[in-house]
Amino acid sequence: QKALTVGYIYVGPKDDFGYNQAHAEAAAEIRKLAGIKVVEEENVPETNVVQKTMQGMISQDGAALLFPTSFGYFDPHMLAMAAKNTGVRFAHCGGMWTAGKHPANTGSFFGYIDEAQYLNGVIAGHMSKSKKLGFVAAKPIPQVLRNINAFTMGARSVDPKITTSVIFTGDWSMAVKEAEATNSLADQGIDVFTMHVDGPKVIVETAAKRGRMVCGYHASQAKLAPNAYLTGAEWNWITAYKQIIEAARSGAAHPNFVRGGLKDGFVKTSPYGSMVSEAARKNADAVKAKMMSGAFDIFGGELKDNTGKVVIPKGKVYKQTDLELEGMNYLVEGVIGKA
Amino acid sequence: MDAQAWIDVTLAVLGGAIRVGTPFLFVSLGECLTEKSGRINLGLEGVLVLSAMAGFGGSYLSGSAWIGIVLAGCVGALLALLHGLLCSLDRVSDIATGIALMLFGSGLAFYLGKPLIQPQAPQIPAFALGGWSDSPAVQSALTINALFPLGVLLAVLLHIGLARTRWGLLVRMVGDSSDAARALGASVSGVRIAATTAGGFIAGLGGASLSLYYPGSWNEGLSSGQGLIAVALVIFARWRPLACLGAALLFGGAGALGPALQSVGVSGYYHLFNAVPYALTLLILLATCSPHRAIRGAPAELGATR
Amino acid sequence: MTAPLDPPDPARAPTGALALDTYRLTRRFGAFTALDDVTLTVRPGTVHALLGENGAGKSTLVKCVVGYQLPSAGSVLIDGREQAITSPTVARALGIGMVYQHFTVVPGMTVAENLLLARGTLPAWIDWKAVKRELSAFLETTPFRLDLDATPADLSAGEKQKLEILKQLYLRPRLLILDEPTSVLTPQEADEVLGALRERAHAGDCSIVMITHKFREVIAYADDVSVLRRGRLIHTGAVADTTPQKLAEAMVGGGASDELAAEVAAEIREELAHDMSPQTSAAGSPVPSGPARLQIRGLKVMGDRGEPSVQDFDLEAHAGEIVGVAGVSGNGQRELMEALVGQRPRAAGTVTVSGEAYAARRAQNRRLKVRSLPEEPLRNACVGHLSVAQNMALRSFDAPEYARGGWVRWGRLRARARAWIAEYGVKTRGEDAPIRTLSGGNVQRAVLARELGELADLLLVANPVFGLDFAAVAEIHTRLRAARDGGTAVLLVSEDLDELLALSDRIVVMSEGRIVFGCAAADADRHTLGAHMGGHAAGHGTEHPEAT
Amino acid sequence: MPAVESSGRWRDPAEAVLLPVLALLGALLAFGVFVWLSGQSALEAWKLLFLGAFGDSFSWQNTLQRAAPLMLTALAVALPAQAGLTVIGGEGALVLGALAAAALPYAFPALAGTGGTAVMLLVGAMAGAAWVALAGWLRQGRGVNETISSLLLAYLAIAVFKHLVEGPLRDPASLNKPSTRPVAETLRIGGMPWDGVPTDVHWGLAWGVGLCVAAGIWLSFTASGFAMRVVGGNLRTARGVGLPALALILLACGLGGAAAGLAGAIEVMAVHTSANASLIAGLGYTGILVAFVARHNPWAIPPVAILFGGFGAAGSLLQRRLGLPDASVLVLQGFAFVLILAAEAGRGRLLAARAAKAKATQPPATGSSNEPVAVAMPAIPT
Ligand SMILES: Nc1ncnc2c1ncn2[C@@H]1O[C@H](COP(=O)(O)OP(=O)(O)OP(=O)(O)O)[C@@H](O)[C@H]1O
Ligand SMILES: Nc1ncnc2c1ncn2[C@@H]1O[C@H](COP(=O)(O)OP(=O)(O)OP(=O)(O)O)[C@@H](O)[C@H]1O
Ligand SMILES: [Mg+2]
Ligand SMILES: [Mg+2]
Repeated sequence: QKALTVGYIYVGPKDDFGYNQAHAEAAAEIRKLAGIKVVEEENVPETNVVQKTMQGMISQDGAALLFPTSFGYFDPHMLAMAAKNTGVRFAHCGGMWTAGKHPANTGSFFGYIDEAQYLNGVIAGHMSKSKKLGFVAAKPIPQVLRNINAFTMGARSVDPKITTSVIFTGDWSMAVKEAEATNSLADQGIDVFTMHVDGPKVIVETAAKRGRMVCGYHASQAKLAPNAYLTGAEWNWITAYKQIIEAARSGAAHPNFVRGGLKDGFVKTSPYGSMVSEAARKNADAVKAKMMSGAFDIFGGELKDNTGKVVIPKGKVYKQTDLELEGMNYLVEGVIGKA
Repeated sequence: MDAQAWIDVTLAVLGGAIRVGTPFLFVSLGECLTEKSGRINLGLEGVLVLSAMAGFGGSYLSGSAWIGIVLAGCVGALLALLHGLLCSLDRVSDIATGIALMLFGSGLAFYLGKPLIQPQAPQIPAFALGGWSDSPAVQSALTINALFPLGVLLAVLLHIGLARTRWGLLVRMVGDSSDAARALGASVSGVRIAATTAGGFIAGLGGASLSLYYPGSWNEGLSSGQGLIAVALVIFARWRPLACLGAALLFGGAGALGPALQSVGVSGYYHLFNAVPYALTLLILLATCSPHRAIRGAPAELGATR
Repeated sequence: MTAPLDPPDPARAPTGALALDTYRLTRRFGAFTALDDVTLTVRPGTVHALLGENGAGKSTLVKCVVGYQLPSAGSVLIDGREQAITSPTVARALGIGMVYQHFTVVPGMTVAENLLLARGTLPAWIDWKAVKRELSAFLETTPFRLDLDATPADLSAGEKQKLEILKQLYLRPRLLILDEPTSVLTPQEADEVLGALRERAHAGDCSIVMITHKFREVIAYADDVSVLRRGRLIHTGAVADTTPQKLAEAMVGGGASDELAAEVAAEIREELAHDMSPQTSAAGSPVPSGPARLQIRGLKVMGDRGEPSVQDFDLEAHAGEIVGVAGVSGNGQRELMEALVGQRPRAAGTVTVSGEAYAARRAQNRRLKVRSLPEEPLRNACVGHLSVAQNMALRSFDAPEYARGGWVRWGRLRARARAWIAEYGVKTRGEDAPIRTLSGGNVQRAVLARELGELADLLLVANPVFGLDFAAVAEIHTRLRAARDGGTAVLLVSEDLDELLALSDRIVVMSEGRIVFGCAAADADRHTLGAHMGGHAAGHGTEHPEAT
Repeated sequence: MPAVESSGRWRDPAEAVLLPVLALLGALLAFGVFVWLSGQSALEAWKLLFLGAFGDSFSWQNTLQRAAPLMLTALAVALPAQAGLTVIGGEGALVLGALAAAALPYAFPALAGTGGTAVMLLVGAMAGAAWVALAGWLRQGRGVNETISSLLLAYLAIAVFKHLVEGPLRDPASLNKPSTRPVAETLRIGGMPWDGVPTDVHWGLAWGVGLCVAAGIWLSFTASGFAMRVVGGNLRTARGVGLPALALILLACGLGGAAAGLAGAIEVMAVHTSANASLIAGLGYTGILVAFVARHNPWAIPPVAILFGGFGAAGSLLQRRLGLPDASVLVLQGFAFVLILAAEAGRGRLLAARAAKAKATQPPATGSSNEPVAVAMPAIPT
């Protein structure tokens, strides 16, 4: 059997302790599989350069399946390449593949990491003394807002007085701004941090330096701050990769819309840090068990946003798979900041 | 915004002035020394990045942040030496060389720094001078990294050194009139190369402050143009080392404004708030410059800057 | 390198005038020999004048002596002993000081710093209090007064020159070389400086070598004189044994054409005549009264540091006259010229050309036929890296006959450039050579061709012969006179009083940005003009020239 | 020391080509050593460099596509440089050009067809022109160093761009990649055909090459272009001969900015289909490198841009085949740039042997009669 060549494209460095690393680690696992050849390219900008990278992987390396992993690759770059290379499969991370609108040889996969962020929130809610949490985020886009909301709701399930202050840095990777955001929040008495930027390393280290606690994101940053790291929301991309690669190998239809949460093994949580209290662990484990059984929904009515407007009416409950959630454009009650 | 929020923002800006301003301080002092000798070094951006990488690597491999700092300085000096040597060739423009070195320095740093993105390195210690207060904002504003006092000392030393040491007078003479320097038997390119190299060493310390204190790790987005902005800071400091200190603090403080405002709940417009330092710099330059005369204090040999 | 070097200790250092000998000194620049086998003796305790045309090699000779340039062959003997003077530092250690032809003060440093730097051997740490005390004490011993805390930017050209000399005197040199030290001084200042220096020499403190173009100074102050021509030593001997005419002939040489020799002799006679017997000779033709071509009213211009450098300036120039503007360099002449030709904004006042408000715009220049010959043409009237042809085209590349529909007809322009190169005798490798590869005189000729190639109504000229040799000077002067005779109004700004006296119909004196004196050239007298140039005469504006 | 005078007319252009080529070879050599030191085969790296950049039609398309915007952003540096200004803020003009083009349909929803495309390109160009001209005006009118101000203005432009694109102008449908509303299909710019088949290389390349050639012709053969070079060569002279210096400088800056603004508009209309932060990919900054290596000569910009495009294309292959980090291209570019600059010092020496001979046969500058002249009076021995 001819080896299947799979191409991975990253928007930043492969070892950023964050988004790209989470993908690259899983890609390294894939590389070990028999019959699979992996080609990779990092720091590929979201311009027509990525189109050339995709085409190069196809024409020069013979790739039959591509994983463009950055949001910005989807439209128009991946779609353009998919139209030109109908025999090649494209699996995009994070995009919104829509049947009828997008070609069949393309698809998107993503994980419901807000579940893990909710659990981060539960732990944070227990551990915070000041009842003020901090969230350093890149941009107010639905995936980020969903994480901020889930984190806040997890914390407020422990104590409704808790607030989360958000700072948007405006860039996916900007070390000095991330550090400055962390410090500003720490100055406000915030004592537990989490984040949604490409490389959380700087935020974790800065928070730890300030003597604050932190919940990780993307990958485990536990070893960066063993005494401050409570837990973390991690990707487990290998699950999605394997599904998509298996289909390609067996010639089955390209899985166009792949999603999954904790129970599907798409995301996972970092092991609890030693300082996490017994009560916190118990509470979080209980919620996690419900999530694993499919009996827990994060977003249900009545839910108000932080301007007091009802965003989910009473009685309405959204399943994780509901597409409305992928277009979230509000911050829930308890979040200080503007979407 | 209530009164408390104003106080918080002010404190954050003051604290940020030192935190964010430290690399600017070193780079602008390095640039100031270089320009005093009549040469401009846009390559300090490359110096900053390369020395941040080297400092981090040095600290990581040796286990001592101080060794990292020294290494950062030396690597900065080496790259600046290359600038000095290239510029003393005939027909080689210092602006073009600076841009080339920006590229070369970052390229080398990114390439050699790949294995350093992951590890953690021993950090530069900080002095907590805010123990008397129980406000975290005051405490953090008064947590001063060990490099900052060194930078202040350097500014003072440069100030004194330029005014009352043999080397200082020599550097200023070469920067003001190469003819005069030649007539007195001084080696113009020798002095310039030395000043450029020393400037690179100082800027290298700024690199160390980035990777070994704030934000305190090595990655490819670590410097976002600090080395280039330093050139602007030197102009509005009018080539005075002590004013460079002020300029760096001002710029650092302005950089802390955006996040500080968001942390007290002033959201929105963050892209614009983040650009305040640049707007401020431009405004100050506008106020400093005049179309009809050279800026007082500008080294006369510095054709490129007015 | 790091050991603190002590300042020269007057008590211990050997003192007394040095003897200087050069032995077969030669210096080549590429294939060109600037200094050819020169063997010269300077007796200790004397003032030795060095004469020669521009480019004769005078500066090269003394630069070789102080180690600023290294000789290609030959040697330098100090007090009879051969010395390898490889850099100005070595020369300084031997007690040799030099005032260069061009200013070498550092503009951004104070007078005190400049003086200290000149000492060469600075202590690693400078105790300014002690240094200033020492400097003040030193100033007491000299005839000059300067503010130690002033920067050269605040000094006039004359004061800068004094600073240059002070820098050297501070070292207590035993041999002092001065390269054209009086070119920016008024005659009175020159007398003061040279008198003081001669006194030192005759007291046995030092020997003095002085390069000058002024016979008057040679006759009045030098003991010995040497003449260089094309790098060779043509004459050397006591001043008492020679005459200015003989010196001039030595400078120009018997090989020169008769016409040129006559021209030169006339120039020298004129200079000496003005010196020796005031108010005897008149220059130029009687003042004509053609239509006013240039009218300047209440002009005010700001200098580089934002200070007014020209103010309340009124002047008129009529068709067919040359109006000379005299003044010590640095009194606003440069700013005046720049403001007139459009290189500097005017702060107030009006400038009218042939009755039309003049803004120095291109179309206006062409219509009103205004042309200019600025000083330092390579810096002010050329683009160095462009070719001779392109530079010659600067006035007309967009004129109808040379540009069609916005396209430049380079063929025509090059043909005209070739013609001009031949007519004006520009020495160049071709019309395509970058103009900066030409010698200074040839750059001047190229610009002259461009500006005088078509007859002008108004010609603005500044220091047109600065740094040129006799032949070039004579030629340019002839062309200026011809233009005047053809009806052109010429405004001639010059620091060279002799040139003004020789060319102008009317002379005004500029001091501190104003006109302080004016008279017909026929009535001009060197000493009166000099007094006004130095600002020593009666109050500003009392003898205003516009009475004519 | 005296500069060596050139004699043959062929020498200058020959040297101008030969020196950078030698420098480039030196850079490749240095890069080979660098690769070899990090444990890879230098031969393999060289081979891949060539293959990736110019190996086949795909590589050529890759290279040309990358080169296209660089030609325009390089003009944004080169044109002001011809007028004597060192402007490094092309990135700002580019993002504003993109913003203006993408925002235009908000104001005029009826835009369509070729006419609409032309209007959008024009508006993009004008936005870029205004921004760089502002830097030029700050220099001439206010005395602010244009290198610094253009850099600061670029940061400000980027901030405004992000603010508008991710705020007021954001298309609510652009969920996780905040963007403006997509440009209508009829307004977009497509690929250029080759042998009747459309390629990946969009019409931006034609714009790039076309404008570089136009700029070259303008500077060399027209009165206004020549006037601008005079202004850039010597401002004092230009003023002295009555040229409208301020207007010409603003024109040069405006045209340069227009090129970068056009690049931004083309990026929106040919590549991104809307304006968003992905546009800010450093094209303006790479344009600076291209312009400096081309020594601000518009004729030299296309080949240099293609070279830089080739570096990028090859870097992609180096990563995939040899596993070299992406930064290896930066290192190679760094070597190339530094050596090309250093080679400039060799100008006039490379072919010096001939020059020396030529010079020796030239008459001395000071005159032709060099025979000894009679001494006019007896020299007095001392
Ligand atoms: N660095 C140099 N390179 C080439 N030629 C030079 C250089 N310096 C001087 N020359 C040439 O050597 C000759 C002698 O120059 P020098 O400066 O000694 O003349 P000078 O007698 O001092 O003239 P002036 O009266 O103008 O000062 C001139 O032809 C000059 O052009
Ligand atoms: N930048 C340059 N490049 C090449 N050659 C040059 C350059 N500058 C000067 N030269 C050459 O050096 C020689 C000396 O030039 P310089 O201007 O000193 O001449 P000069 O003797 O003073 O002549 P003139 O009396 O005409 O001013 C000339 O032959 C000139 O062509
Ligand atoms: Mg001389
Ligand atoms: Mg000359």
